[in-house]
This record gives sequence, structure tokens and C-alpha cells, in this order.
Amino acid sequence: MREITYRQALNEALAEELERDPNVFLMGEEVAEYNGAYKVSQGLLDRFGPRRIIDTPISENGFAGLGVGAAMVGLRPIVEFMTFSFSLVAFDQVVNNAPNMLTMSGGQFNIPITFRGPNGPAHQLGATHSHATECLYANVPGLKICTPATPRDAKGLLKTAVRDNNPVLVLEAELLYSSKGMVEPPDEELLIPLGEAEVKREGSDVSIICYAQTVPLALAAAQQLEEEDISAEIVDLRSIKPLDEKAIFDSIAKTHRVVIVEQDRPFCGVGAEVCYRIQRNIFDELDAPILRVAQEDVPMPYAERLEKAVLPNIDKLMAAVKKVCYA
Amino acid sequence: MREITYRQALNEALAEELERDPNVFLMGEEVAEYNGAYKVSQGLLDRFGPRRIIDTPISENGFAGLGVGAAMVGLRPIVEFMTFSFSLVAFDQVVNNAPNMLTMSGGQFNIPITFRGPNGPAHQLGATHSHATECLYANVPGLKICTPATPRDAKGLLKTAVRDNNPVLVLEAELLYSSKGMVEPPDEELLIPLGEAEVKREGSDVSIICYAQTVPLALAAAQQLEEEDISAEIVDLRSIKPLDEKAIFDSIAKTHRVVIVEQDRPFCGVGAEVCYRIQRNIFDELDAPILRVAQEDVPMPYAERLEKAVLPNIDKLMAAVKKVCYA
Amino acid sequence: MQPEQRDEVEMLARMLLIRRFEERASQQYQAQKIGGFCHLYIGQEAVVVGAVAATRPDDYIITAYRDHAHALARGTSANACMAELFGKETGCSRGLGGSMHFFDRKNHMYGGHAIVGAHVPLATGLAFACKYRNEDRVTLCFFGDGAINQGAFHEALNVAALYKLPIIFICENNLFAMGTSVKRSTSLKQIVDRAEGYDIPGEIVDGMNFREVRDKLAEIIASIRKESHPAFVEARTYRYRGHSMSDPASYRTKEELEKYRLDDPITRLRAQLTREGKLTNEQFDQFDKNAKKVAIDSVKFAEESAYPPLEKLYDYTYVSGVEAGVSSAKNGHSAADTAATTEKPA
Amino acid sequence: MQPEQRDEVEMLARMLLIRRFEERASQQYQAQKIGGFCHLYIGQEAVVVGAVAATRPDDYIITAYRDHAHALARGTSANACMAELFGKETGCSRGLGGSMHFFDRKNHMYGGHAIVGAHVPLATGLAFACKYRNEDRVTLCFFGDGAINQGAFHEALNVAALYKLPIIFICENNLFAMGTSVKRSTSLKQIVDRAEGYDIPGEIVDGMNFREVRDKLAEIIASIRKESHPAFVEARTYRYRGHSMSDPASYRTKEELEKYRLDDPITRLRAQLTREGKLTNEQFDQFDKNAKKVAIDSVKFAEESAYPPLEKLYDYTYVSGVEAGVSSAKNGHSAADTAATTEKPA
Ligand SMILES: Cc1ncc(C[n+]2csc(CCOP(=O)(O)OP(=O)(O)O)c2C)c(N)n1
Ligand SMILES: Cc1ncc(C[n+]2csc(CCOP(=O)(O)OP(=O)(O)O)c2C)c(N)n1
Ligand SMILES: [Mg+2]
Ligand SMILES: [Mg+2]
Repeated sequence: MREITYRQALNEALAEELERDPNVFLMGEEVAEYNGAYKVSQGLLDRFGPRRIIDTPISENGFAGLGVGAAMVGLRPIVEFMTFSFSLVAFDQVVNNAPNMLTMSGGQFNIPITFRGPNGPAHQLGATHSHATECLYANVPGLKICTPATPRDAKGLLKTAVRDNNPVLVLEAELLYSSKGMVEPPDEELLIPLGEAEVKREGSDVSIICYAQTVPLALAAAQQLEEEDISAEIVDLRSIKPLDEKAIFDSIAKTHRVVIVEQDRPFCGVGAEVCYRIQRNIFDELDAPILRVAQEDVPMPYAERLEKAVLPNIDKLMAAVKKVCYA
Repeated sequence: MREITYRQALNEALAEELERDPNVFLMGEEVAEYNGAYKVSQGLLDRFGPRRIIDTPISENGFAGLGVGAAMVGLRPIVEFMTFSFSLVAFDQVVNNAPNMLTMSGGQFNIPITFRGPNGPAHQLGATHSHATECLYANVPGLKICTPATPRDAKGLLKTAVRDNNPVLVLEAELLYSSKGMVEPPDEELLIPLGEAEVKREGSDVSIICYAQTVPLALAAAQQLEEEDISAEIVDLRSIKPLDEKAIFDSIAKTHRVVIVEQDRPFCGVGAEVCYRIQRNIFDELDAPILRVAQEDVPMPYAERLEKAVLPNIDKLMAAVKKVCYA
Repeated sequence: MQPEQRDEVEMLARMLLIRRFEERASQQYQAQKIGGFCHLYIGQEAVVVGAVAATRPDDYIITAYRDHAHALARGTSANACMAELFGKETGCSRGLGGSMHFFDRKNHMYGGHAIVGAHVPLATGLAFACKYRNEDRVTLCFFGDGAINQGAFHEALNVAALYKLPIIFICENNLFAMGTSVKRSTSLKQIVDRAEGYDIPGEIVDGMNFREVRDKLAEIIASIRKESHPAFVEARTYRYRGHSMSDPASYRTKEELEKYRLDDPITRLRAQLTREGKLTNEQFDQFDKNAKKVAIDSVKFAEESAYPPLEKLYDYTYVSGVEAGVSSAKNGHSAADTAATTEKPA
Repeated sequence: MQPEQRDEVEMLARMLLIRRFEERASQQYQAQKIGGFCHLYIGQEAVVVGAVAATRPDDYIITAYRDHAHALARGTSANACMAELFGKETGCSRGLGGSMHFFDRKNHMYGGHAIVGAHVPLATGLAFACKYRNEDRVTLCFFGDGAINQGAFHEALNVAALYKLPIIFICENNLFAMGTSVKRSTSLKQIVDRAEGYDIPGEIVDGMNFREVRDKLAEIIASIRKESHPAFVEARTYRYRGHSMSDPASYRTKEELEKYRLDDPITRLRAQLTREGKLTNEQFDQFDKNAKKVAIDSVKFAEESAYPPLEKLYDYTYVSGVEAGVSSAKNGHSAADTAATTEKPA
């Protein structure tokens, strides 16, 4: 194991999959000559050449669709959205063509495509540039969605996504691109299955369900809660779809109290679905109502302190945990 | 009161609002010379002329954006999507430009626009043409969403939507266009506020929360349940956003048992949000887990019996009700 | 490379088959054996058959929802097509796609796509794959006159031009998009002019004339096989029926329709072949009889076929199995996952 | 109607103000007083100022995210612009929009839009409203060379042509979209050719030349006011800085940059006016000093302004109140509604 950044982990995943399979190619705005708007594809053009690392015009709907078409005949495209906020102009291709093709063709065409890029609010980018799209895409049957929070998960999930024979969205966390973590060395194949959550910290009093940018937030809260004698278990979903119900239920069977902290907007957010699954399946395990911490339900303002007030933060999370613990 | 169809109710609402306010215009594919793909705009071109009833090319993103721009300078556009499945190619305009403008401009530009058209599965239209979009749009702050189930609600909600100073989506139910119901006469102004649910049938044993195409389904189930001595209260949400929590909570305070029957897909669907609100706020009122009946989480198949198996139906609803009633 | 020359008489027979198939489909729709939307191709037969006559069987084709003819022209059996309309498991999309979503992988027919314009980017992906793999296949992308106003169309044409993809964009200009005439959907004097905005060479062909379509396409295809590039073809044609089965088409005059009927593509090719002594009346009648029989038989086949089994409901949402190395009990299928979400009858 | 002629010296002063404002913005961004993305307009000043010089104050203008200059050119105060960058309540969008979302209703500046291409349909809506109301206003819609490959752009141009809307599409072709040169984003020899695909008249102007921009725009505007129609202008220009503050712009050579700097729009107009005896060196220096002072003062103003109060967080999601007749305690605001959804600190 060695310590690398989340960005580097993604870069390694891309390089390894490009190396392994000549059908894999990377396409998107500024991915080649510019080495990626966020430098995730650094060096790949040099290494793999312009046939496989392809710059596109600003035509998200067009190149997302191109990717789906190429996948129909067996290529394995990795399509980068500069951010998932821009995937909204390609929404139709992502929710109609990619996931429906298998059904509509009676099983003739599966679509082995990976859509990836940063997702969710970054820092002061305003209402149009701060979309957390996970719940929008999770609603769509036929898509798989993962949301890595650590360099190791980023590498392992992205590699798995590329190999999956279905359309997979890898929703990265821009604010974590420079964060560091321990990852297996390059000569050890690292594949993390989709649909498996991970307990990032064990605890006994309350389960905090989190993913992506809310994982470090939850871990920080757990530390603070420790000082107040509340032992929090941190369950990182890692994949939103398929959802690892068992990991969630197992944790709650231990703690009987849950807070879900999510980076998306509240109305029909990921936490709502998780909450439904919990109360439906293990209602009697619950000693308190399930609480959620999400964004406030307003368009993202630019001003820094307003943005902070909109986002989930440690104060809100601590308050929610204490509430479910009646502490 | 007189009996008219849901389609006619919408047509009256459009005509009355066009008559009342010269800033109101109707725009969309085939709305004028063809009198509407589903004949909702029948006769409006003859009555109001081509300046105000406007046919468009097949450019949903373009004309949705045109509507938003026109609304910035005080017009009150009614934009028809032939169906909301086609709104997915206009997703960016509907979720970015319409609802964010007020925030982004610091309150300078509100967008008094109405997007309307049929939403949700109709009959054997397949995966691309059967989208129930309510949960996708409900996630977006700045939008309001209503889902009328009866001719009276259709007329009253659409008229209110046109007068609202915010972007409102009126998600109509194609399968109900020809259904009939009692509506106030044309000389009585009918305005139904957004954000107010309606108890469509009183009951004491279980609350069934429903909207749009699931309202007649719930009413049919209630009748059948009656025979089995289960008294179901039918709460028609009418608006998804704002959501009438009070009406929901009041009903559950009486019945202590809930089934939510929704026409959208399950993952992060409307029912998930409703469920979260209930368990969070009136956890102790619940005598059983909340159950939901939604679509199966698969792309809509064409074959009739498979489509039926995917949709919520009376058998699934009855089963869920009996389960929460431990009957 | 020489443009492929398919036997003209065989191609005429295929046009007849399309015509007779569509007539049966219409009848069966009215008898409520077919659900959903149903868009017939009658009148436009020379476009797709002319185009197919100029292609190799391994070239790619893709189209919109008015797609029965594209499958039939490519060799999908009438049985599989009719069974699809009936929603039967023997259908070309196993009854899951329906009229608007015909697919036939074996015959390189990549759909059948029902969101206007949305398949045009897919087509660039097919063409991209050919170029990526250094194959000399050409992709034929069909769409209507209404589709040229969609953003997806625009983005795809620009990318095709930029990457010099081996693709032909074929606009089947039948003068109407539902009830909207071309004049009311774009300000262009002729649709082909749109290609100029991308520096893509454009051509107009008489879409009622099989030979003209075939020869022009053959020429373009030969050029593309020599050196990859995109091309645009406006095929001027006409649909005799309404937009879909539910459209009375009252937006046009009887006279207009009659004018086009006089130009019928089947009659025209028949006359040419007869004049040239390549076809007798008896032969034509035999072809027609045969086409009718195949169409009728397809109804019988469809009727007798089984419905897709309910147990398979969850089988087409995800393919299970991943490429290499990934293993997990939970990976690759969602039935268990989703089953928990909504309620089933006890 | 005569094209408006604004005083050229005043317009030069406005270009200077833009230049000095952007320099301050750059400095303040580096000092981390400004957050998010920040795109500077330095080098392109003649485009928007030339265009504004040809318009009436009640004409509509709308642009993308490189928008500081468009507000300043239209008369938004430097104070309000800088305060917006600082996220302060005195900003032109009350600190809620930021660099990419400048709005000024009073000065008919309709944003400041950050999704590439997405404001082009909005522009057609502004123009539509003018035509609907029988006003003779013209809408100026600015966008970059990268935006012409978005579907939204395409749909908007077609609709504008079809409805004959009073709108000028102004492509500020600064040769790059982030790091992608125009040559790599479209196959066109010149961008203006794209307008042909819609039958919209197109013109190229030297975007480094104030007078050329103004005169060409004045001519087009006069034509539109006489009879409503769309027009397309490709303004050839150059941005001296990187795409945004975080872009080192290593995709272009120093020589290329220097070549354009020699053509500087401010230097050029200054030289013209000086040659013609309309401007002395002293006057110019005074303008420049003044511009610098206004920019510096705007920083002070921004610094001293208050942040938007937290209590107002929910005030800009919905306007309360509806038009007529609708009444309900619950209608029109969602604070209570949403407050219940997520947890607040105790
Ligand atoms: C994005 C989208 N908008 C609207 C529709 C509804 N619709 C289906 S076909 C059609 C007309 C298309 O006309 P054209 O492209 O000329 O093809 P044709 O039907 O003439 O073959 C419309 C509006 C759709 N399927 N997709
Ligand atoms: C739909 C969308 N895709 C991508 C982006 C990211 N992005 C912002 S600006 C830009 C380049 C635009 O270039 P151009 O249109 O030439 O304008 P310029 O920056 O040169 O003024 C890109 C790719 C975006 N904002 N929106
Ligand atoms: Mg047509
Ligand atoms: Mg540019």
C-alpha cells in the first residue's frame, strides 16, 4: 500500500483499463490535450494517443450518445462529463438510450459504458454548477451508480465500472480530488464490486449512512461525538445503485438509530429511499425516527456563507445525531 | 356543476386564462393547427389566433428556453410538452433556467411559466415514452408541481399554475383525459391552490396516499376493501411540491397505517419522500411500517402483460394495505 | 471498391413485402391486436430499399420509430416483425420494444428509436466504432424532416464532420412532422442546405425513385469507403397514411396525396423493369401474391406465438456478469435489490 | 430610424473601465476575495462596447458567464459588479449569482448564464416578447465560439429564423473554448457559415475594432427595427488571459498572444481618436486614471458591503404571491415546507 491522491487513483484506474482492453477509450471535453479540466486524465494522451483519448466539442448530448452507440457494437467508452452539472444537457442520452437499450432490444444490446466526472456542489459555483445528480439518475432503472469517497474506492470502483457490462455512472467528488489515502500498489489488481457498502468506522450507538463528500464529514462528526460519549458507526454506501441494504440493516441492528447524511437536495433524495428501505424492512429495530441531513431545498447561492448554510455540515449532523440519540 | 371530461376541463382552463390575461400564450408541438396531439388545445387557435397559440418545431429545449426568456420580461407562457417523456431533452432548461433564475439574479427575475402535458406511463408506449417525471422535477428547488386526478382539479390547478409567479409543472394524466367529473360552471371562477391535498374518500383503518393516475386506482381499492371490512381513507396529494404534509399527517393520526401508491419508479420516488416526512414527524403514530406501491424498477416493456406487471395495480395495492393492516 | 448491386427484381419484391406488411399491420392495429403507437411507411419504400440496395449486409443501419420497413429491408423476417407488434416473445425485440423499437443485431439493424433526433448521436457512435477499428463499413442513419430541429441532430452532425466519420445522414423528407409541414418547422428553402452549416456534402434525391436513391447512395458509399467522411442526403418522399394510426391527416389535401400516389415507388420500379423486359406481369403478380401471403402468415405466426413470460420481467434491466476479475455475490443483478422496494401481491 | 451614435470618447472610457475592472478582479481573485470561477474579458472589450454603442438602452442584452464587461458596458456600476464577485448583498445579483451570473434588470442586462449555449434559447424568448408586444427593441445575444456546438444554440437559431425574431446572435470568436481551438471544435472554415444552415444572414467583423463592430451592428439593428428578422455576427477577437483564473493557457504560444496585443482594441480606438483630434494624451490619461480609481473604489465598496443575511436563505426560491384570485395560507412559499425535510442544528 502507498499513499496517493483521489485524482491519481482515478488516473491509475483509467490508465490500467486502457492498457488492459483496446476497446476502452476516453472521451470528453479537454480530456486529451488539456489533460482534463481537473487533471484526472493527466498524461493519458501522451501514453495512449489521440485515437483513444479524445477531445470533444462542447456537445454533451452528442458525445454521450456517441458513446452509447459505440457501446452497442462492443466498444467500452469512458465518457467524462467535465462536471455532472453539464450532464443535464445530455440527460436524455443518459436516462433513455443508455439504460433502456437492453430492454427495448429484447436483450440484444447491452451498453458497457462508463459516465464519469465530478458531481455535487464544489465551492461557490452557484446554482447552475452545483448539481448533485445522484438521486436523479438513481431513479432510472438500468443505470448503476457509485460514489467513491476515498482514493482506494475511487480506483477500485472506477475499474469495476469500466468492466461492467451495463451503463455505470461514477460520480466523483471534486472537493476530494486532492485528498490522500492508502491504495494497493499498481501491480495488485484492485477491483471493488458495485453494490457493496463499507463500514468506514465501527460504532455502537448510532449509524451514520453517508457517501462521497459526506464521508469525511461523517468521520469528523464521529470523532467529535466520541468526545461526547456517543459511538457512531460510519457506513459508506459507495454505490447508490445497487444499494447495499444488508450492510445498512446490519449496522442498524446493532445501533437502532440512524442518521443519513447526503450531499444532494432533500426532496426525493437518496436519503429518502434509504429511509424507506429501512423502516419497511426493519421497522422494529428502530428506537427513533430516521433523520436526514441534506442540502437545504433552495437553488445554490454563490455567497460563501449562504452556500455553507445550504450544505450539510458538521453542526447539522451533530444535531441530528443527538436528536436520534435523545442526547 | 356539470359533468365534463378532464380534457375539456384543461381546455376551459387554458381558454379562460388566455381570455383573462393578454400576456398568456400557449406554445408547443401541434398545439395550434392540429388542435393538440391529445386535443387539449382544441379550438384555441380559432379563438385566439396564431399570435397566442403557437406551433413549434420539434425543439423542446429550444422552446422551453424561449418560454423562460419570455417570462423574464413579463409574459406568462404556457409551454406544452407533447408528453413529459419529451421534456427530458429539455431537462436543462426546466431544471436550470426556470427555477434558478430568481436566486441567481438576486430576486430580480421571477419566472411565471407553466409547463404542462401528459406525464407517466400511458398504454404500451415502451421504455422511452413512459416516463413518470414527478420525482425528477420534485427534487429541483424553485419548481412547483401538481398532478391533477379529476376534471375539477385539472381545471382549478391549471388555472392557478398559470397565475402563479413561479415556474409550475402541471403533470397531466393521459389515461384520464377522457374521464368525466363534476366541475363548477364556466361563470364560476375555479382556482385550486397549489400545495393542498384533498381527502377523496374518508376512512378510518388505513390511509392510502395517491395522486394522478393512482387516485382512481386507490378509490377502486377502497371499494373492494370496504367489502373486506377495511375502511380506507384516500388522500389525493394533488400537488407534489409544495407537499401538503398536514393533510397527510392528519389522516394518519386517524388511521395509524399508510400505503403510498405512486405512478413513478420506486428508487427515490415521490413515495420515498412522503414516507420520510411521515416517519420523521409522526413516528409514534405509526402502527406498522409504511408501504409503497410504485412501478417495478425496470425499463417499461412494450408487451401488455409485462407492462401491467410493472405498473402499480389493484392487486399490489390490496396486498400492501392488508399487510399494513395485518389482515 | 465497386458499389454493391443487388438484384432489382428482388428489391422490388422487398418493397412489395413492406407495403403488404404495413397494410396488415394497419388492419391488425385496428383490430386492437397491436398496442401503443404505430407509424406506417407506406409510400416511402424506395428510400430504405434503395439505400439497402447500395449497402453491404454488414454496413450499419439505424432509424427512428417509423422502422418496420428498415428491419424488413435489411432481412428481418416478417414473422419477427409482426410478432414484435403483437408483443410476442418471437418478436425481433422479444416483444419488449414494440413498433417503435425494432432491433436486429444479426442484420446490423440498430433500432428503432422513438425520441426524435436522439438516435442520430447513436449513429455517430456506430460510425466512430468502425473508424476506431479501421473497418470500411458505412453507417446509414435515417431520420425525418422534423428531426433536423433537435439539438441532438446538430451536435451529431458537427461531431461527424469534425471526426470525419463514415456515416450518411439520410433525411426522409416526407413533408410533414405529424401535422407540421416542413415550411412551418424550418425557414430553409431546402433541407439539404442545413448540411452546409457543418461543411458536410449534401445531395437531394427523389425518394420515390428506387434507382435514383440506390445509385446516389452507391456513389457516396464508394467515396466513403475510399476515405472516411460524412455525407447528407435529403430523400424527398411522401407518406400515404397519417403520421400514426391515430392521425386522420386532415392537414393535407386529397389532391396532394393523389399527386404522390401517381408517383408510387413500386409502380415506378415495376414499370421500369417491365419496360426493360426484366419483369413480366405474371412475375409481378406472383411477387405480390407472395408478399401478401408472407404478411398474412406473419399475423398467424404472431398470433400463435407466446407472450414474454412474466418471470423474465427483471431479466432485461441489467446483464449479469462483468468482464473480467470482478466478483461479488451482489454484483450484476438487481432483482433482489429492487424487489424490496415496492410491494407485491401476497 | 437612425442607428444610435454614442459618443466615442465615452465608449473608449467604458472600454478602459472594463479593462481596469478586470485587472482588479484578477488581483482580488488571487487574494481569494472572490470565489468560484472567474472569467476575464480583457482583450475583447471592443466587441461588447461596440455593440452597446449601436443599441438603445432599452434593447435587451444577454450573454454567457464571461459577463462582467456586458454589465459594465450596459451601465451597471463597477461597485455593484465587484460586490457581486465578493458575494455581497450590494452586488448586481445580491451576491447570490457570482461572477458567472450577473443580472441587471434596470439596464436590461438579462444575465450572465453559465451553462454553455443554454442562454441562447432564453434570448429568443426575450426577442419573442418584443415581437409579441410589437416593440421595436432588438435583442443582442452574445456567446463564445465553443457554444455553437450545443444543441440549445441550434434549436434557438432555427426558431429565431422561423419566427423572424428581432435578435442578433453575436459569436465572440476568441479562437478558444477553454483549451480547445476553434479548429478542433468544428470543421467549418469560418464560424459565420453556420448561420447559412438556418438561412440567417451572417457577417464577420473585426472584434478588435470598436468602430467596425459598432457600424456593422448599427446597420443590422436599423434593418431589424425596420422589419423584424434575426442576424448572425461573428466577431473575431482574442482573450489575453486564460479561460478562467485557474487556466495557465499553455495551449497557445506567447507569439500568438503578442500578435493580438499589438492589435489592442483600446490602443486602436485611442489612436484613431487622437489622430482625428478628438482626444488628447492628457484626456486619455485622465480617463485611465479615473477607470483605475473606479475599479479600486469598487474593491473598497465591495469589502465594506454586508454579506447577504442568512435569514434570507429561503427568500429567493419562490416569489410569494400569485397573480389574481388564488388564496391559500399554504400557497406561494416553501420555507415551512422544506424546513421539515432536513435537520437543523438545535
Ligand atoms: C423529442 C421528441 N419530441 C416529440 C416527439 C413526438 N413525435 C413523434 S414523431 C414526431 C414527428 C416527427 O416527424 P419527422 O421527423 O418528420 O418523421 P416522420 O414521422 O415524418 O417519419 C413527433 C413530434 C418525440 N417522439 N420525441
Ligand atoms: C454545457 C456545458 N458544458 C461545459 C461547460 C464548461 N465550460 C465552461 S466555459 C467552456 C468553454 C466555452 O468556450 P467559448 O464558448 O468559446 O467561450 P469563451 O470562454 O471563449 O468566452 C466550457 C467547456 C459548461 N459551462 N456548460
Ligand atoms: Mg416527416
Ligand atoms: Mg471562445
